[in-house]
Amino acid sequence: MSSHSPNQTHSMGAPFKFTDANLATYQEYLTRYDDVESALLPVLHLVQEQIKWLPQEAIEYVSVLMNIPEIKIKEVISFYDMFYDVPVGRNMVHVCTNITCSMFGGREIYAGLLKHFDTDYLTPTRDGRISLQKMECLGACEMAPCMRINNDYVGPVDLADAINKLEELP
Amino acid sequence: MERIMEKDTANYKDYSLLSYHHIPGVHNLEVFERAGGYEMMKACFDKDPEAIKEVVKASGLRGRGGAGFPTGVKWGFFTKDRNAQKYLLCNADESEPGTFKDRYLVEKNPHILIEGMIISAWALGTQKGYIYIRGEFQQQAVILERALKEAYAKGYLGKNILGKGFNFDLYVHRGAGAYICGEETGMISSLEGKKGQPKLKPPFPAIKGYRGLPTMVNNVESLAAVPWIMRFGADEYKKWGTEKSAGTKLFSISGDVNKPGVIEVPLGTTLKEIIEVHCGGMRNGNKLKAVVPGGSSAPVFNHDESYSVKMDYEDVASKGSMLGSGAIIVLDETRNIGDLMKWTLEFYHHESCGQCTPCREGTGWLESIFKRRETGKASKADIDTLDKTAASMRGQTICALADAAAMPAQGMIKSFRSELEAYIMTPTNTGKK
Amino acid sequence: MTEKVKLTWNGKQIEAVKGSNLLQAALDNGQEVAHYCYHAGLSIAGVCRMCMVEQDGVPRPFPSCNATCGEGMVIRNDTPKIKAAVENTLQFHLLNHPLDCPVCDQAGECGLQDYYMKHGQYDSQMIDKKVHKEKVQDIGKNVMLDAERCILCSRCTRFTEEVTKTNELGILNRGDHAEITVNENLKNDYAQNLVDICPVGALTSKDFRFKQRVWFLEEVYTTCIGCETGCSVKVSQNKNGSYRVKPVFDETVNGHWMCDDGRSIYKHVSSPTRLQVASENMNGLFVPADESRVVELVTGKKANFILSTSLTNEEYARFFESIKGSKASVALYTLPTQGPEFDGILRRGDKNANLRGAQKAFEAAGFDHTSAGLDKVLNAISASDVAYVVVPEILYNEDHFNTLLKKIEKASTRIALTPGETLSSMKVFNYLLPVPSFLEKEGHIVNFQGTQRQLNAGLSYGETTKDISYYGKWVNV
Amino acid sequence: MGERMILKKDLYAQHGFLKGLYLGLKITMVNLLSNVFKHNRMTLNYPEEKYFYSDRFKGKHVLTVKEDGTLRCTSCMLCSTYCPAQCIHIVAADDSDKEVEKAPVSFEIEMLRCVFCGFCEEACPVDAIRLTNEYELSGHAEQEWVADHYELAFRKSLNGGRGIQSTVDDNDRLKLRL
Repeated sequence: MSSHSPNQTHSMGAPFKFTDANLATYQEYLTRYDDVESALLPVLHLVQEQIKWLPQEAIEYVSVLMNIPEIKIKEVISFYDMFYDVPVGRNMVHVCTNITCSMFGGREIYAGLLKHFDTDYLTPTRDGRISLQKMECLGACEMAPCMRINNDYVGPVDLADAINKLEELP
Repeated sequence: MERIMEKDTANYKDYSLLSYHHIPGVHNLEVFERAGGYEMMKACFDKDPEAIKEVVKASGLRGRGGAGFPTGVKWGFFTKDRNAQKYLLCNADESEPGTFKDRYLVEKNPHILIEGMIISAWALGTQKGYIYIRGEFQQQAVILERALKEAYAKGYLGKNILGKGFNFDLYVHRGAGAYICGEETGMISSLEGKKGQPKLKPPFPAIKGYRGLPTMVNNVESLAAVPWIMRFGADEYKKWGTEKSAGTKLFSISGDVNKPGVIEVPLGTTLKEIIEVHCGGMRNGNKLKAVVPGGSSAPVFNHDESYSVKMDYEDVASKGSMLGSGAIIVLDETRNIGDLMKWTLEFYHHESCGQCTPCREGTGWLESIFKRRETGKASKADIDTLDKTAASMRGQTICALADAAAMPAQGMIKSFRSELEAYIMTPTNTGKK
Repeated sequence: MTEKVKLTWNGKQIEAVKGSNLLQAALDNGQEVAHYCYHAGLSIAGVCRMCMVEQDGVPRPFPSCNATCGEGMVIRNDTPKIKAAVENTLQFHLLNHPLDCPVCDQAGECGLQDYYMKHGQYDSQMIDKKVHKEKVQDIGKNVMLDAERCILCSRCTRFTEEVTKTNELGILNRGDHAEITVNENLKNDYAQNLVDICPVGALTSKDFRFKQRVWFLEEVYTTCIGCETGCSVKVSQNKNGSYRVKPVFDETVNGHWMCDDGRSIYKHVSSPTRLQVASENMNGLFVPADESRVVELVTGKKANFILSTSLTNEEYARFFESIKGSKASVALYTLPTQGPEFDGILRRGDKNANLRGAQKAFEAAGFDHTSAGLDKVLNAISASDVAYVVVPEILYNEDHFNTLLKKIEKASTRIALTPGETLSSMKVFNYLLPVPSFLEKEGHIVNFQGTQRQLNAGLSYGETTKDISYYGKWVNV
Repeated sequence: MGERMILKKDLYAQHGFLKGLYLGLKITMVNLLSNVFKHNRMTLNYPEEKYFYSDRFKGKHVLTVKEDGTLRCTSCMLCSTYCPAQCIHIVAADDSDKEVEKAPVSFEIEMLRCVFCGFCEEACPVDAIRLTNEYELSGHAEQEWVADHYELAFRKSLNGGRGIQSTVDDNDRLKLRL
């Protein structure tokens, strides 16, 4: 869920199109479900795999591709935390701030990271490398405080660890 | 490796769900099968589906997702028309704060779930199934996809399974980060490619679910318990646990204990035993202050309650809380209940789907009331307002999220009122973020 | 066919169709049930949580909008439990409401105001910062959106999804940041219905915006004359003029809705350019004239009447009665078809409100109502004749009408009987005579289904309008 | 009809009409003499001398202004709704400022109809209309008795034409908007 005015749409300034491989994946997705709409979440994940976020162009593309009204896609994007309709960095970092992680300093780590990288919720760092997102429970409380760097869970971490790990990211 | 070749079944008797977990590489179908996996699936195809349902019903297995509704009874509501189009959904969207048992189960042994789902599908006569896994569990989804591929290659999934004329397709569906998708109708909405907003009940999913067709939604743990029950029978399963809470349960323990993690113990095990024996006691030898016994939506237990409670559905409920998903968060004396309250309320504010008014506005307001200290407007009466507001949210909404937000708030107020009063009267300088 | 069941509502016996909506059954039986999200013309959302009821034998209260009537149900919504629940839920509805009733057009007919008076908790505990959303958004098609006032009942999104199937509106974000959002702009032809179904002031009409407070208005229930559908409508008016048209539920014709075109049919009635008295053309300028001069002018001349299709059955009858025995010739001007024949919801391409009634009246009086008949009359007009044209009330295609006017130019005396405002093309006429508009007369019209539709008279804005038969009588003077 | 009516029958019976006349004249004479010889007279040399009524007096209306000098009135029409004399006529329109949203383009009070009851003041939710202690109302023609919003808000007597500023409730309302 991105925290901007819902009327703003973000453009990436170029038309969007699935790569051939992804188009094939899309066709494969369609075989899994009994209707096209059900494939929306996987398709949006696929778009994000390709270009990290969901610009207006991608929404229009998916809308035409799947014959789903644009507003329905926007509703879905705004509803889920892991769909981004704002530009994000190359690496997505989720910091858990739920109960157990907060007990062990998850919030301090998040605040510390924001300060260290001089950025804000979801805003990519100036080099476009990292976007930080504060998340509710990541489901890894045994490794509290934990983080999710791209698709990998790391934890327990402290701020210094976390900064080191993020600095290593491409 | 030797032991595995011998079909080491010793662990079956100690665990139902984690019985394969000591075997290295059990996430590979080959290893799993050598250890006795998929045997029950093959055996079940010769059984009458209704008989399977009966066994599950007799076992007293209760839904492990949180509500604890008997799985067998739920299956009984499902249409018996085997030709009708219907779905089996596995709820792997475990997003209740403190819970990570399903992740652990799926990560270590995806095949036990798949086997359980195939048996359940046979019993229920569903042709298609989806494992709805939360979006954050990308790696676990990959593990599942791989396991599914193996099962397809073996002919355990797909058309005409093992020549029995039974078709069952199983797919992984990734969520995208919304707590409410853990609610069964929310999950169905999400699977339909919509916002994951819960649907009005009635009609229940068993009658009208995914795409308006009968849909059975079960938790990972419930489905994964099915093969064991089929192997050893309902009576054997009932030997575990208490009369009304049969079997074993996975508990995810986190917080101030020495060994946080997932354990499988029979229901009815005391919380004291879980903490002291299975989790190696309190961290740094600190005194226990409070325990969240069933995920963040369960009211907290104070020190005394924690040491006297037995972890089964009835005993926890009789002490004013709920077993929920079995997520135990342990807090020691150094922790402030105010912080716990703040985090809990923030969580529910963030996760309310925004559909029903009491929940949409209420969750936000609970947080605002509790955070009045940040704007210097707090007063002791706020705790009463909070209590009253929380009470007025309960039972008013489509799903249980409003209750889930209100119950812990009320629970904490009941057990730790003076501490919360002190907390909200302490001004902070964190007014601006 | 429909099986009736008896159920008890707050101790009173009510009867309803088996399996019908419980909330609707209660409302139909005159029971009060607070509700926002339920609308009989839309699907059930069950999100406002206001219509909670208790049933004997059911442990938890449930929303009545999601229940169906069954035999012997014992329902209550006046128990302390339900009353408290409604009060609390209303409190949540109002929690982040901006309370800008002074500037809100909905004030006076607002669901929040109404229920606050009934179920309000009058001591506010809300001292926290409210959630703010975007105000004053023009979302097209004369609809204004104020997201802050919205209670997210989702009626509007369901309307665009289910009725118009255009999907312009959606609810973005979740929790208390959820907000009605328009994708681009509204593009359907039924957008103004959104204003009607919005139970609060979130969607208001740009046309009606700030014109009047609703409590200054009275409603006249009548029938739309915009096309042959003949939707049941009500027009809000006061002595200063008419202000808006809203649909009235009519199961047989329009259901709950009406089209946007019909929303502007009132405009000529109280327009400043409305013809008030008989007027004479003085070099292109119409100035009030003495009626007796007109009578003098037409006396003894052959009269040719060209009637419109927007008169009532009664007017046709009175008119033909008035010219009985004269040699006047009468023809019917039919409006051309506009747009598709039927747009699938309500609107029809045939814009003749009472074509069927006119045809019947013509046949009864022995006149030809076909276009051939019109041509015949037009061709027969000689320079010494008088040509009377009853100007159609709602004129979509002025060019088509102008071609008609071209043809009557050869008559020396050309008189328009007009209820509407004076069009630029009316310079053709020597005299304009005022007749009542559809809002100022009682009568019936026959719609496309052949059913009689009632027209009712509201306030009159024309000073000296006379029935068409009054002018018809002049032929026998 | 025409029946004789004697109020103080006993007085009349004892003294006849002269006693009453005397008592009446006594009051007149006392006042006359005290006005001639003392200086606490009730009458003023109007218009050279004027009364100053308290602020509670219900006299000519004023429309208050905001800090930026624009009218506070949001044209909610509550005053014109409650006005028993129906003498308030407001025409509203969109305001370019979205925070204001609605503002009057014309606000007129028919002074000849006004009964100075003060209901408008009480109905106003934003303290936009008040009754002042101005009581001098005069005019030559009917038009002069219709006060428009320039007259009501910016007449000379109100801070030299700058109007009366009101910030009542502003802080309370803005606090919630922070």
